Amino acid sequence: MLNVTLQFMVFRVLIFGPLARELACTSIAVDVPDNGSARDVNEALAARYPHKATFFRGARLAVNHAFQSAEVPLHAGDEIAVVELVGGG
Amino acid sequence: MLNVTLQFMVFRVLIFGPLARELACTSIAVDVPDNGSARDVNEALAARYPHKATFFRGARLAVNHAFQSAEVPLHAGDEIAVVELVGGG
Amino acid sequence: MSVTIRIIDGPLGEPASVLLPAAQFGAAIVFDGVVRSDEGGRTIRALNYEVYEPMASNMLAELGREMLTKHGLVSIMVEHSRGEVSVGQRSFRLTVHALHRAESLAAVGEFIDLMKRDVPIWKTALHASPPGLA
Amino acid sequence: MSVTIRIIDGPLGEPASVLLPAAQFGAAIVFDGVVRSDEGGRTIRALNYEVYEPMASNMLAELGREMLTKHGLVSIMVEHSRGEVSVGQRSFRLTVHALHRAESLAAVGEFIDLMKRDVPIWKTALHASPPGLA
Repeated sequence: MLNVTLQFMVFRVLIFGPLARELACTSIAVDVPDNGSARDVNEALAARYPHKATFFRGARLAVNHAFQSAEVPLHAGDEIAVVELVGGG
Repeated sequence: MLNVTLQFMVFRVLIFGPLARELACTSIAVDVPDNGSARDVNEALAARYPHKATFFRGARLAVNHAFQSAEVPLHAGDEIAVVELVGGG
Repeated sequence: MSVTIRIIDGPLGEPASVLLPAAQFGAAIVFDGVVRSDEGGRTIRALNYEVYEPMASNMLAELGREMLTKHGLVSIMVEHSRGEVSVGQRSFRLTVHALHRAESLAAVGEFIDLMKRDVPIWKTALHASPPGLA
Repeated sequence: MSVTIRIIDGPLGEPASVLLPAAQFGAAIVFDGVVRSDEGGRTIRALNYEVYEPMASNMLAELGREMLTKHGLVSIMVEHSRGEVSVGQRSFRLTVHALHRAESLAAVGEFIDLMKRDVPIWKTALHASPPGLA
């Protein structure tokens, strides 16, 4: 008998502005494999909203208040936000 | 016996700024033939100051407070100024 | 050389005089962004600004430092509203001091372009009448 | 749409609030030119501005109208000093209101370039010590 334990981290990804209004929420819960990266968050968001998959795959993520590359490894407790459709001023 | 009467207009050409300081005056008297044009003023100034002939031949002149082409005919009483080396702000 | 960032609840007030040592700069620009009554073709009464902090302030400061270095500025101050700002009121102000005008103008244009691209601030139009009734 | 030209004896004061109908503009720029202590490599105490009137005002107004039309501005105001302006004081102010920032910034840069090329205003450096003793 084979015992496989898959470990996941759960993140509540913050969303703002037009995106938050469109989805009628301000954060999206996603599961990411242990040792997952920012790219896994993009993929999880795309899977969660298939009609916006292209948008979420290309969406810029901030991790702990800074833009990060898709490869950056995530850790439990990281604050993740989708930073798209901005327009201050 | 041939009687030739040459008619001249006399203008006091206003100068300002670095040019006025260099020449230590604020206007230059020049003679221009009757029916003369702005170009004749440039030539007269060049003749008057041979060491600055190139400058005066190319200098922009204002006639009655507006830039004019070199061909514009002059009339007695016109106010003429050299508008070069400006630099407001 | 200084970078100042201020996030302000509601509309900005009048520009304050900035006290700087005399003769350090030859050009001072104050750029104000004002809420217009037309946004996306509809008449609005206000904009609501969402500001994701502290990332927004961090990035504004980073952009400010970048402009300071790149354009050799003397100082740069950024003020941005958070929350509701009515039509005709000011929501954004950029104050730049520089030795010469060229770099001050370049810095203002470039800063705003980068801000609108990268800084986590979102605006929502607030309409006079509920959507659907307009 | 308005063009205002003011020639002021001595340094300019603080920018005055410009009262315009609300919601007509999205961008307001106030550009101030300030006398710097170094002019042509020497330390100065002031600049003296010679203004050839009424040509200078006429041309500033003409340039203002040209910018207004070309960039679709809402208003443009030009203030320029005549006579002596000390280091650290303001000698020139351009206030532009426009619908969007791009045209306001373009108008400021272009106006100043054209002014420095064409408008009959000359400046003379006043040195702290007489020339030859510095």
